[in-house]
Amino acid sequence: MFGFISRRLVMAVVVMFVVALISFTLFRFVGDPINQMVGIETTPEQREALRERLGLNDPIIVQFARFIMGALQFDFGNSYQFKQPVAELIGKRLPATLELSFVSALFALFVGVPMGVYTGLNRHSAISKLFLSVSLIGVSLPTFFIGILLIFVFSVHLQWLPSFGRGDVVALGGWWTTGFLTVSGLKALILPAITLGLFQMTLIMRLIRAEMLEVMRTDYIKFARARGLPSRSINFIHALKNTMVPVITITGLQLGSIIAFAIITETVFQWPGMGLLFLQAVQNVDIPIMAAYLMLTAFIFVTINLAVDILYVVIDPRLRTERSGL
Amino acid sequence: MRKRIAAAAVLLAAFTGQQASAETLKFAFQGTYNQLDPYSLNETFTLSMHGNVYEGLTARTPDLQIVPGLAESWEIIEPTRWRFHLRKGVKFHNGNDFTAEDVAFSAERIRSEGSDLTTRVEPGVKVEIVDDYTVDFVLPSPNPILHYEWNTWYIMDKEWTEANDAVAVTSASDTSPNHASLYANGTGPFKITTHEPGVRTVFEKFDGWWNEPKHNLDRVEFTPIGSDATRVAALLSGEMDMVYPIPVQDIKRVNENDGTTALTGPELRTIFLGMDQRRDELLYSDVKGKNPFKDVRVRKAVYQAIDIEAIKSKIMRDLSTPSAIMISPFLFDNAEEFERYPYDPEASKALLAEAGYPEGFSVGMDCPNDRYVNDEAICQAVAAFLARVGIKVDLNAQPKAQYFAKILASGGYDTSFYMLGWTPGSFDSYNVLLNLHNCRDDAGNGGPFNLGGYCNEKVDELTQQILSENDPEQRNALITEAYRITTDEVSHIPLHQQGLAWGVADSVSLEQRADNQFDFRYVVKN
Amino acid sequence: MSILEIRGLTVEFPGRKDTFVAARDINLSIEPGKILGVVGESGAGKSTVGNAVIGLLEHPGRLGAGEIFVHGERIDNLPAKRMRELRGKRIGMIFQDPLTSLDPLQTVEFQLVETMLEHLPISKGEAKQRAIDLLDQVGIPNPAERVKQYPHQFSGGMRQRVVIALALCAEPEVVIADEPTTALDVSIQAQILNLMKKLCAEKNVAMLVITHDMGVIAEITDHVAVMYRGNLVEYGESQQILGSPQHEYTKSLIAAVPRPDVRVHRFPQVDYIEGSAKPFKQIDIATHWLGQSRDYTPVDGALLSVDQIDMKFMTRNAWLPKNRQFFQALKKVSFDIKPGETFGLVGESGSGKSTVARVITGLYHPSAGTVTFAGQELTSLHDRRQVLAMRRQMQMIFQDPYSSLNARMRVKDIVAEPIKFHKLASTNSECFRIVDDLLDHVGLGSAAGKKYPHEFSGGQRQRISIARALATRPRFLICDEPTSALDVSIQAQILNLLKDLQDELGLTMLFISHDLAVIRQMCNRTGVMRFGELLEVQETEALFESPQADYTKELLGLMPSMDMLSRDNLEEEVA
Amino acid sequence: MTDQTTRPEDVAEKGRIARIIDSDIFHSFIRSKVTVIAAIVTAIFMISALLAPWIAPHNPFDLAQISILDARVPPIGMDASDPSFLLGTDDQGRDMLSGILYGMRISLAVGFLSVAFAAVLGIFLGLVSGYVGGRTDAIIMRIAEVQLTFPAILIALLIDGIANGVFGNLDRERWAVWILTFSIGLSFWVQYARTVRGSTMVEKNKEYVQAARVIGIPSFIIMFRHVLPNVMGPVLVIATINLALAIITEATLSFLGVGVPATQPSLGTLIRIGNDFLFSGEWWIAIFPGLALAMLVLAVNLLGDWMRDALNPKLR
Repeated sequence: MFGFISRRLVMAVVVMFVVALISFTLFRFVGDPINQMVGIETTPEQREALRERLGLNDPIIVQFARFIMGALQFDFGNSYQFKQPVAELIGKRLPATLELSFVSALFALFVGVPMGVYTGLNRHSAISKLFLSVSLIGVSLPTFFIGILLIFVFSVHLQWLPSFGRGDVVALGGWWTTGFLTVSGLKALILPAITLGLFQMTLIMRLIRAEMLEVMRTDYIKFARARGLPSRSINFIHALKNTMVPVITITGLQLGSIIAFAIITETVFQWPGMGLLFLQAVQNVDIPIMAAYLMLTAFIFVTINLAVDILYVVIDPRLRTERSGL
Repeated sequence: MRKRIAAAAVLLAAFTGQQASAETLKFAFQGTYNQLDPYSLNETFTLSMHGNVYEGLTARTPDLQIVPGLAESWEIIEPTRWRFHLRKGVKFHNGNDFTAEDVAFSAERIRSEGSDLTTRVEPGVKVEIVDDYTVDFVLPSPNPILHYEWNTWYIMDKEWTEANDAVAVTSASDTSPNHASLYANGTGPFKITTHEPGVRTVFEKFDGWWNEPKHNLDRVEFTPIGSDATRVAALLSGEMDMVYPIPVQDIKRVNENDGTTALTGPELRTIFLGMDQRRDELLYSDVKGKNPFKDVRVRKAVYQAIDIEAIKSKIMRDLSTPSAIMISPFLFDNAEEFERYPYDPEASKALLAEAGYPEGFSVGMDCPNDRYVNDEAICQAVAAFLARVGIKVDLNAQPKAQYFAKILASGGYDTSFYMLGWTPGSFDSYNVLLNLHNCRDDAGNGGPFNLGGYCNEKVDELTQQILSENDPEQRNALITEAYRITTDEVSHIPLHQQGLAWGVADSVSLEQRADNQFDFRYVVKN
Repeated sequence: MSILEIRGLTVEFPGRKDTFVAARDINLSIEPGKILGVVGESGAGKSTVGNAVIGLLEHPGRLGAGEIFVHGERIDNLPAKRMRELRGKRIGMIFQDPLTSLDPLQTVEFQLVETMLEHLPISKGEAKQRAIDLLDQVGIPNPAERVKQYPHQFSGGMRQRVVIALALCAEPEVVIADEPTTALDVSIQAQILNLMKKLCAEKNVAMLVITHDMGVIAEITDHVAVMYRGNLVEYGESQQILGSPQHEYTKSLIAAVPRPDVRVHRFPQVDYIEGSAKPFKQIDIATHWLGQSRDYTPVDGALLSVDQIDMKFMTRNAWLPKNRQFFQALKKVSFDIKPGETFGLVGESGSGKSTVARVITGLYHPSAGTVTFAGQELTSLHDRRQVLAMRRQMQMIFQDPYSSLNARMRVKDIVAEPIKFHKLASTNSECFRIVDDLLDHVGLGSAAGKKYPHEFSGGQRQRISIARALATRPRFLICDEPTSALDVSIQAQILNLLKDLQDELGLTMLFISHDLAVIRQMCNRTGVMRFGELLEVQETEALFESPQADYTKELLGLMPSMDMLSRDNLEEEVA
Repeated sequence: MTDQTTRPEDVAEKGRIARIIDSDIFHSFIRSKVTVIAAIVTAIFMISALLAPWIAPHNPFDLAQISILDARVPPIGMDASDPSFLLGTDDQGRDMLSGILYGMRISLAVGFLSVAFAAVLGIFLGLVSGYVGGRTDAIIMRIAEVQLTFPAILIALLIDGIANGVFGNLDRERWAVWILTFSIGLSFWVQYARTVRGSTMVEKNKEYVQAARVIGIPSFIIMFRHVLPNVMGPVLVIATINLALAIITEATLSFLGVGVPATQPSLGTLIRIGNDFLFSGEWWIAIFPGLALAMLVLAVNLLGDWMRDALNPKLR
């Protein structure tokens, strides 16, 4: 187990290094940061001087080496726009994104899994077909449009829920802020979380359904029936648990993409998270933020992958012994 | 556990409730308020926010008249020596007194490396402290508009800046954050208590302000909301007291909504089209070997093909002022003397035929899509109008980051036909003529924002005369002469001054400034 | 009195166009402590009967008519809930594949206790104790420890014991075993059959064993029912039916079973069997392409010799060579095959016999040792043209007729591929003429060429495989379990075909099988393999008469006795 | 157990079409009403998109035909509507109906092209990875893993930026579709590669592949002639679902400002433009393209759903 985790960790580092390298090579082409850092009246000489001071004229390899050296010490430089250390900026935005992602993942799981189980078990029922078709609406419209429509209905018309932001947040410790502890914070979570989770919910539901359909045809389910076990036990103890391995893989990947999709949702709802920060960074060619964000995304992804692998082992006893045995 | 959370929520509600009972203004803008160093970025919104915290020697009233600010009065002792008498009894937010030392210090700092506002105080200007409340500025040559932009030259506290090791202007190349970019210490009516860049900024009333407040606010909360729809929704749903800008199409909706009104008015920025007249062959065109825009007839044909009134009514929903010259009529007294060339597609076609392009030609057009009001829609409309006279426009609309990177000097003026907006920072035509009309070389020396490379030496000459002419009448005549030449030669195609549209809750009254700056000093909330 | 009684059972599967009757008017009964065998080939409807009894017919199957009684109580019309309570409690079921019958994510104890608690009025503690007792009864050593383990930690045979324990844990009166030993090796099969027989007597349950294997019937059943295409064709005491079958189908079925004790020249042509080879255009081998231009160099001595072959598979990769783990599939295997002979390799699963075939054909590269074919050492051959020339001379027929043909290609393209690839025909039309002839010759008819493999049955597909193998005009043919996936009657035809081809074309063959009876029918000499080692090589007859290795003796001893089977219709070969 | 194979000689030669109509798949298709409706909707949309230049009342891409004076005409049935603009016009005076028809063309083009690109790339890499195995497999799968760290939106944002940077003199009208195709395709290939790799690893151990190897056929040919056709089933399903996803992704990207240019709008661009007019009462500018997009994507997804079940041999 130790060897397994350490192997994954080494790979994680390699993946992150590659991500850093690729993203860094790409940044060269996304635009000139200088234009966003100075007013329009700044003369070309002044711009050139600033470029020189920022080291933007150095060979790309030198810039990359500088970046890696910094990154190793968790120093991603200063944001061009905000004149603040990037690590600090992202640190402040992280809780917002993680809370939003967490809630929308919960939404996706707690709605998606039961619906998936139901439609998998009752393949031909009318309700299943209804679930399947209705859930598709979530993937049939672009996220931003769904968000705007929700705002239009629930904020502007009904005035039930806020249209933007996190509401009141409470600081926990020195570095975390949470919207879970206030009424306005919880209300503010609802629309963005639904917008963000809708897509994943549909995916998870369909995945569970497909896996359930397959598992229900396996010999061990037939054998469980032949032993006269009640359907509750067959469906949930035997079938659902066996669908979990593929479901965890995809859900893991989806969690990663929730964080990426948060870019859109955060923009629509002005959610003060990393995605919003990143999009602003792209618009303003704020290279340090972009680099740090991509590294963080890669890190989160790699961590999720690792967690998924460990979860496999927890769920599937076959993986536990194959390592020690044989 | 549950009980405890409930208790916390009640406590919190009580806490926020208490705050709400004081007059709090919540407002949103489309962009972010990034950092607090008053000399780091020369950009309207940033300066506007700084202006509620810091003050300059001069100030501008809501109708943009120059009035005394931290200087009670000033006089031109000799053509090259200006004397400023400073206001007494002014205190910074940290309690320090405002003195001539601070002015001299600020003058040095704003000219230092890393400042984006170095033009506020030219390098040749000497600052002489006469006494604690008198400062002399000695100029290398006469300059009648020396103080025009000094309302945004914010005076900083020397002692505070030095104590916090923030003498150097905040620059992106710094490895550690500059104190002045995270905290503010001005003399203005508000102090910043919380600043989370990109998330929110909280301003609180400064009780020690030297002036009698006209506002009744205790607290101002600013949130950036980038998405137009969300911003409007936040106003309509009552979550915001004021948001700006409002997309022109939503003005009606904001007015129809109970409890909100759209405040509209003309803005100072002039939107115009420019054409590359410098290269011998256009970068993006099917015309090879020559540059059609070098021919004034072609430029005029483009001008007359555009129906500015249609753009005004259909795209701008009447919230624009078609302009015949490159500056707002508010900033130039003789503006009425100029008239636009009439919209006349037939004349346009005739001009093109005369110039040797009876079948028209194709040209690539660069356009921002997130910079000006309806910028992309205007460009599309222009493309459609030009299509009817035979000029095929390949439109390349991009976000401002890529757009400016391409068309400005740093991008090698990589454009053939572009849209740009210009507000002269000094509110004066000299700025317009110098930046947009003076000849330039390939590196941008001369008129740095004369992207098309229009060049007429007479205009350059007039520009220099305007700079040093102290007599207003004479000066206006010179400016008129310059504009007359550029208009005749169709150096640019001015389109309009775009309109301002702020959405305001009916419980709030405020003053809308034509330069789109939001001054908390005049906000009253009931 | 009988515990299980089936009267007039008819099972229907309504289809889109017509209703398929899987079982028609079946009448059976079993007494306690007795075993009833239901035997038949694929499609006979024997599993349908079992599923109908336990009430788990596959969608859209339904009972068309008939009644089922357990202990006199009618059960076929019970509501679903009552039926569920009955399953496991009164009727237990054992499935074919022990590897897939157990939930891989739950311990054996969990599955046993769960089932018992559902049906028996006992506490959890008692159930756990019973679980251990049960494992002990089905012959699992260390039951207290193993009960905590997961299914994957048991071997195939042990898992089938667990399945049996599960089927019996709630003390049912009737147990249905659907092909309980088909997926197991011979030695394990014998143990499981013995166990079933023993438990049946001890617990006094009535057992219904569904199988295609006459050996199993002969070994454990008291009564037997023979099914053919949904009909019960013969039913009575096993001794009686196997010894002197009355029905034509039963007769031909019994005649087609390969005997370990008798060597026949040809299997009797069986009526009643579909897809049998009808005479198509006969080819005169002497003048035909197949027999022509056999430009192979003649050899003296062995055509093929395998010398000291080792084969290792990496089971775990690692950066450091010392951390890598290997599985030794072959250990120093050596043998020779003489021109024209059929050499047999016999062994249980995992013995490495198929690996030998794959090493010879070059699919695997041996870790050590050499393979020499017609005087040419293959393992060191690198020139591509020479390799191809060798490949052309040896071909292989695979075990699984369903996966050995590319489902996306037409039959004629499948057979033509080797001809085209080796450029054995000068024109396209010649090539397809040859393909037509080949298909005729293996008994399919040239019309078959236009179809896709899924339109054929298993036996027919195996004929296509043979045609494809012949298409390179090989002199050496490897048959890797060519009939183990086929019904006995089809197996008999394919074995006949192989024998004919060998006679006509003078082929040399390597014949691999787990079935000693088949080996005895096909091979001149035979080697016995176990755990990657070749234990002994002998003339086949000698091997059966006087085995040398202990393992060979054990294998021979475990074979189900076929003594009681009728010997009518057999033309014994004079050795 | 119900092995009902007919004798080869008994099977009369049936026409291909007759066989398709007789097949189980076709039958399951006809039986599912939702699927039939989805197929009809998809077909109508695709055909009308294909025929847009002939059936659309106006050409929304020809700027000379657009008059801004026609801007924001409401759809038929509302006050101030104009019969020549059935579904009204947008802020530029473009006929919405024509805009939707032409926009659908672009959306479908981006969808199909990016799916094709992703499928070709993914299938090739998956095949090689699964068939060759070993180090090649490890490298390709690591690349796939890195690729997965960059979600579609990020990739597209970056690639669009790069395309602008590298080809500064980019004619967006001509290239936008290709850039989008490339960036969306690039983010989808992993799924194909993984699926194909999985199936290939199963297929390569099947005996028909070994038979081909025994004949002496080189790996490359085996991969493409034998293995490829046998792993295409799941690919088809993924491709259908991805077609829908690609169209949505394109729409999302246009929201972020990196979609196709507004002068040649796709459905997504139309929605993005219309988004600005939701509050101002000109709802038709967003709602009609939104409806068209939703119907198209829904129909394609439903088809994909059905295909997933119908092509899954385990579910029959």
